[in-house]
Amino acid sequence: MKVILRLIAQRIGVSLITLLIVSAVVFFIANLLPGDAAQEMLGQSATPEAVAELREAYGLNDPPPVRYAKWLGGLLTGDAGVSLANDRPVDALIGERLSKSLLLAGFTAVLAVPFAMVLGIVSAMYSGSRIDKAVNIFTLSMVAVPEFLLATILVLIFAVELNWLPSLSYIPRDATAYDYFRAFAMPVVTLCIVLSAQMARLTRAAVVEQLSQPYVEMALLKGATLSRAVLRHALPNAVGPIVNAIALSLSYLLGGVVIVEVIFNYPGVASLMVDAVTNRDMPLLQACAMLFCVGYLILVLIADISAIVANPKLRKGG
Amino acid sequence: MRSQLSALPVSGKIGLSLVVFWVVLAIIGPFITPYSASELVAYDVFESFSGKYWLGTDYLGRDVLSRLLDGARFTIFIPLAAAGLACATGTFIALFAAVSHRRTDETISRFMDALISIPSKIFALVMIAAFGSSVPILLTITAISYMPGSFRLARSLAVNVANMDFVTVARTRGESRAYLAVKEILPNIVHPMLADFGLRFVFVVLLLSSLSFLGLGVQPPQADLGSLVRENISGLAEGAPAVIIPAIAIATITIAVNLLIDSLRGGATYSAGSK
Amino acid sequence: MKPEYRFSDSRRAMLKAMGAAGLVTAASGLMVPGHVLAQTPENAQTQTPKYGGRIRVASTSVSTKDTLDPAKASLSTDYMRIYMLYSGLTQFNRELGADLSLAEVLESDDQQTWQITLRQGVTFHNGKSLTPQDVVYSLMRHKDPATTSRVAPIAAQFIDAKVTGPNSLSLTLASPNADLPIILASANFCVVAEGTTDFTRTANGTGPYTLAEFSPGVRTIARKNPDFFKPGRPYLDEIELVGIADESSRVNALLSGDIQMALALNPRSTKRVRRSGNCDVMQTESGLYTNLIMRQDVYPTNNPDFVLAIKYMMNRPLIKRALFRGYATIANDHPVPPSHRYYNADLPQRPYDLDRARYHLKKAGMTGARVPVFASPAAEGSTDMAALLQLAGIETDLKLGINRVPADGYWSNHWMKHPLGFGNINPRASLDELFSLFYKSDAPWNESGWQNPQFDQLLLAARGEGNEQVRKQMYGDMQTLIAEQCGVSIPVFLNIIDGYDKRIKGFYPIPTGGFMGYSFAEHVWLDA
Amino acid sequence: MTNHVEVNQLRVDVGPLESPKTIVHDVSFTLKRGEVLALIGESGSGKTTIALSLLGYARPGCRLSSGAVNVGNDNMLALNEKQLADLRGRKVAYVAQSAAAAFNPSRRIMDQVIESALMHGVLNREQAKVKAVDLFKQLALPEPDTIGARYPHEVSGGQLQRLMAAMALICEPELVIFDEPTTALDVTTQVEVLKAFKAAVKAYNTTAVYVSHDLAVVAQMADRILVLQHGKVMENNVTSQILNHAEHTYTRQLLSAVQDSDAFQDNPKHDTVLEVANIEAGYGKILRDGSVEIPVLSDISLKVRQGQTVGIIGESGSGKSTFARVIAGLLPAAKGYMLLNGKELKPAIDERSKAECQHIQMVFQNADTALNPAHKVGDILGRPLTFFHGLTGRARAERVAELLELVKLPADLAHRKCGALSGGQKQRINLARALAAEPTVILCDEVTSALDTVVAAAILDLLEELQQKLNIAIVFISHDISTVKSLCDEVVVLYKGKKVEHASGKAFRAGPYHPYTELLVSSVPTLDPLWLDTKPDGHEQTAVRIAQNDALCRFRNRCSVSIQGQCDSLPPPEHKLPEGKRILCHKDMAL
Repeated sequence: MKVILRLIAQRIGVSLITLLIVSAVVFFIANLLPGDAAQEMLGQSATPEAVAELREAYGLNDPPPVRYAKWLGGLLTGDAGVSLANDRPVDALIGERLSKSLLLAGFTAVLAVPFAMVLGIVSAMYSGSRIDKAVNIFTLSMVAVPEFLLATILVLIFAVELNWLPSLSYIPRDATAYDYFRAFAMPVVTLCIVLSAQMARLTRAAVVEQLSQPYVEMALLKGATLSRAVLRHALPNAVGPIVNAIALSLSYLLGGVVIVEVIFNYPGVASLMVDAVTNRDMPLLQACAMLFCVGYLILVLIADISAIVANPKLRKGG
Repeated sequence: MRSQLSALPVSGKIGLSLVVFWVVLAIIGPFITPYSASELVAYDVFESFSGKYWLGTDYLGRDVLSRLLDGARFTIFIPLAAAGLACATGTFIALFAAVSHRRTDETISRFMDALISIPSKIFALVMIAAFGSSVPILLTITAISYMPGSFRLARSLAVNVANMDFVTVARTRGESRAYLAVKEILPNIVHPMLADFGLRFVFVVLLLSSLSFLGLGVQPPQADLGSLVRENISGLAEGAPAVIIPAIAIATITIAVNLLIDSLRGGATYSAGSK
Repeated sequence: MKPEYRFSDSRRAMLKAMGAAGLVTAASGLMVPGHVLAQTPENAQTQTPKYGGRIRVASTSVSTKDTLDPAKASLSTDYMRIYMLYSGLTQFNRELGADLSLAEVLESDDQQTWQITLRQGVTFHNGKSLTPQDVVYSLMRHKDPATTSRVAPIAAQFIDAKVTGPNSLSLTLASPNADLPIILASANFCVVAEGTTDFTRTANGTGPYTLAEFSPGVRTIARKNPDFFKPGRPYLDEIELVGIADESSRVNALLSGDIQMALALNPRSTKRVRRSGNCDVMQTESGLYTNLIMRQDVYPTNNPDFVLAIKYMMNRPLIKRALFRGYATIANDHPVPPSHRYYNADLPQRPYDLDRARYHLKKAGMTGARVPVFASPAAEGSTDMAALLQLAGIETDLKLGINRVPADGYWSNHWMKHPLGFGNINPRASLDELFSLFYKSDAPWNESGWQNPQFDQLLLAARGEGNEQVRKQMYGDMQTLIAEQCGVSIPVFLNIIDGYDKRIKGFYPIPTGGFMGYSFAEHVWLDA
Repeated sequence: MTNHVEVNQLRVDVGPLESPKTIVHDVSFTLKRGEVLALIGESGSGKTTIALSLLGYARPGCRLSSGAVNVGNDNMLALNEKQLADLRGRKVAYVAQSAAAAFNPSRRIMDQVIESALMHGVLNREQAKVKAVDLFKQLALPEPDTIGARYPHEVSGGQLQRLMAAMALICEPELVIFDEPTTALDVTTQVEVLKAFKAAVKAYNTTAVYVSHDLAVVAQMADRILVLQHGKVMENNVTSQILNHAEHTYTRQLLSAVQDSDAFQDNPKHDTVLEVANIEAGYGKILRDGSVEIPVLSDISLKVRQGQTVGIIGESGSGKSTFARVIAGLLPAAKGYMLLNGKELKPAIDERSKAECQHIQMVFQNADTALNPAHKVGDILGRPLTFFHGLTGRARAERVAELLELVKLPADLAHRKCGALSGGQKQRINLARALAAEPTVILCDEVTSALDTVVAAAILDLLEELQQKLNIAIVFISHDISTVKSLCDEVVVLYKGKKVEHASGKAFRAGPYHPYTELLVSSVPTLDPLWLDTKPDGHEQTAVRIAQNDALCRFRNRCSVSIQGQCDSLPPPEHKLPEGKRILCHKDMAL
């Protein structure tokens, strides 16, 4: 326990540095973008004067470093700023979307992780066998299909032809569990297919590596069945790398799901960030970047913690 | 070489032959197109297979086969180059980190974390909006977005190897850091990095097709296979070959590369990762 | 992001002598209280409208830029939203004319000072009743930079507006403009309550629907406004307005019944929609066009022969057929669609003629030259047009290199900034507005930087000209000038294709945009 | 009485079915109930493979192709996986070579010990735990009631090995297989473990198969010995016969390798090449007084003379390997100084000149990890040549050939990668690489401990020969006292980082000894089968954290002769004995 607390403590410190880097990087590349919020706002009705006025209003006339400093200062005082595109506070804007994104991510994770692990473990247990090869081909073909194609096919089949599921993921107010199921079925399946393959393959690798360890042979020689040797002996020691792989894959679920959000018209944070880019809405863009980074760091942290919990040596802080 | 070939398992041989097939096609493709890839040859769009247009026609009535032959090279060579670049840079930075002092190592790792956490699609969106979409830019973007991943792997491997006696021996000899990294460590992490390269390749292929979905792909009238799928997606309902064939092409390429890499990895007797 | 949504959407309406609505000519300037049209839309011949029901409507744009402020409205979704929640002094009709809406009388003797009398007993959603002050405020706020109005350039001609009575006001223009009624019909000029400055969450209009929910970039839900000033309107209980950027998703949503109306479909999708049985498409022939811009202030595009060559290299039939599957109207390198009553029919159609193209290229000394052309998804069909032009170039030995740049930032960073590039211009109801915005020498968006004094004189003259025949003649000549000399090539006009569930009744095309120029809300009803 | 175990014409193959390579050739032997059979042979002789076949188990890639393996009335080769699983652990149990690796690091010891009992439903959890604790007691494990609650990494190697035995015995199997169970242990620990095993086997009248390469150990355990080479049976006979009337040449080699060759000739004295004075080194941060947080070595001094061998001896944890690292500069000393050829030698490698690096070369214990598997032998040997002497091309190739010849390896090895080589060959290359630098001092860290007896003996001979030829100084670090005895001109005995004894080779061979040295010497098994039974009990090393600069004798709580009120209160005095022998102890050394 002590170890974990210490880890968390030092991680938070490190994470702050990472976040700083991210914000700087994002701010830098976003400044490469042609045009600015003022122009985007006024579009073609942008007379030079009008643009100038708006720039002043947005404080876009300050040199970039100053703007960055201001933004950072604001953030430190807990103020993420106001969206330039629509004068709402950024945190409110993100808040609405984040809950939705987390919901989608959550459902996907719940489905994808066990699925992937089962695939990985099974193919590890029978590594080299037909099953293994079959799973291998299966997982490969799963990654090999562009997700937008996958999603469209699903829509065509289940929404357009069979009319079982809605083609858009809207959650009606006062939605029942069934509504949720209908709304999420297709996006979740799409994402699962995209993610599972990677996790399954890494799970397999991790377990196979453990299977070559003497203690697994020992378990077999104690009369343990193969499945017992794998599940009770090998798996606990493979947890480290597995959770790491899972963490990396899941980090995709926040920022990576633009396409799914577009196709199913699901209002998540990814498309919000795209919006922020097109509107040159720096405060929003920055906030999103921060968000994704935090999400990533948290996932990695969780991974490391569970690795520690799984490994008594690390647990004791040895 | 020959012996290595025969040593490959069946899956490996299949993979190899497919890879070779595609690479060859990518090279000679543009020269053997039955029609000009950008010419509107047919009035009917989304035609199915026919003697005239073997793979049918696309949404503008262009010959799909010609488009395919012409587009393959983008889906082969950009990812090859990008994945190669990503793995190479990732590996070398990782080696550098592994043999440097803890502080340097830390800083690099933090920076990489930062890079990883920026969604690649959005990164691409920004970069292309800023610099326009050209093959070099696409290459750079994809390479940058997948480099940190390779770095993570390479570093963990390198750190393992760095603690092994033969590296210590070299250190007691007073060898330079560069020598330790390149001559002693690198050869022992090459195999797992190769496997990694295969995965990166797939990722880049898919990222490219995702980009084409967002309208950020290669410049028309050229189109990588992903763009072909995307621009003909409306033909999916009537099951037009224009959308199905490129999709299958992408699938075979990615699967082939991985089958090959997997079988190579299987052949690799020594992996520092497992020590 | 398509300019079709970015441009001020004020439309030109023909002030027809004895127009279908029996209006008095604009010369006499008097308009009788406009009675509402669309009693008999073609897709609902004899049926009497039913009440109730809720529908979901999908537009093409979804962005955090969504706004409730008429002045800021810039995307199709915005226009629909605004027309749901607000109403203007006038509104468009199917003949591209303007009927009166909030205004009861809108008259002028000199087309410069207009007298406006408001309809009685109109109330805002919050119960406040409509006053001239509200209108004055709504008109003049566009001139305030803080409003960041999309129609500021147009509003610039409002010199002064003052209240002249309990429910009347007068509006003075900088110069005569017979098209004011049409200009006022645009969404941006809808009337808001006096003093309203915060539009982030609430919309207090006089429109047929009241705001129930608004989340930018997600959706807008509007409920029936029981106190709507038009008797018996509206019909639906609730409209949910969403944006679906991806066309194929939009079609799929329509076909799977998740939405009942889908704006702006791809011509390639019409077959599927029709085949489905329960859905259909409506075509709106409009003045919307995607054009090739040849800057007149830089080499080589400033060479008139080069310009002509390019115009001859435009394979219009092929573009109409292949790119738009026939859902387009062949254009003649000027922005006036054949359907327009000022259309110059005597002007011979420019053919696809590579020999003449070669001749002019040779004359321009451009044979074998290499020129980059900028296209973008932002300008509908431009990339494919460029591809076709490139092919023609191969024939005529002109090497055109296509630069496809992302839609993002196209309008601020590429449009009009390259010697050879594409633009995409929305239907303008008023030829005067269209010409003054895009072709006058000092036009704010003189795409090709075309300087032609003769054209400018004609334009000014036409503005004050009362006589229809003379006016038509003048506009005819202007079209000729553009077609012959201007540095833009306009191959075709794009038809707007909307998909809808067959149970949706009561609407008809208005050439200014999809779904009745986005103003469907108060007209449609659900036959279920 | 019928045979309990019968192995008949057993053949084991590896590789593809079509072109198999046979690693065990038609081996047959029998065992009566309660007998202990030893399988002895060098690695690759197939002894482990045969042992595993008694569980009907073949390592991945291997196949039990033909023959019969009967345990009781089951033919292990005829049973299917399920039936085998039922027998394994219950009827036939296995004790693996490295307990550290064979215990699952992430599960508590008790769970693993009783697992087979539960799996086979022999006992319920409660009974099993009670039984386990009994076994712990029998096997003389400390804190038998609580040790089960620990994790494998929390107990010492010797204890793990015995816990492994408990794990094997929990179901009271008819047959137990010990696979080199003590190879990884210190001599002093080995004694204890062997005792425990012997007692346990007797107690349960278990039939046992004991796999080892160490004849002396086997002599203590086995009733019969079966000598293997290249998968063939060389000799199979009762222990006494093998020890006294060995017929087969290979058996004789084994025997001769054990008897320590006292044929030692003093090297002529030379001038000092390396001097180490009052070294203190360790880990953690440096404290104000210059000492380190966790000291490993304190106040070590010695001189290394040209052409001579200095032996450093001690158990694991004595800090002997650390000492090598200090000299090599890998772990900079915190205190003290070093002189190389009279000139000061900087503590840290980074501060040392190329020449200084060249003069001190290190030979690592484990050649498998010390040679880069990705490099060709030629490159491994060539690099120092290029690095130190700028040799390239032909010159370099020729020198490499010379070096290979020097270590008695065929020249064509230069083009092979070292992965395929045998342990002995690797160790020779490992040595040759050090020589390539033409150093003045070689640090040999446990160079033989990973090798089979015979091979090890050969390496040692080579080492001596080379020293004669090249006249280099060797620091020979080892836990094997007999080797040190036979090899070294000077011996330093370390205990927990402190020097307890320092003597010339001659004086060392003569004794008397420090009690600790005494213990080490007496712990080395001899070929006398009765040796083990006559050993007094319990001086196994217990992990005691060294208190800061504690000057008292660190061996006192293990010492059989420690004197109350002296050893635990005063620092041990230094006895100077004839021939410059020095011992730090309170015991009166005069007698």
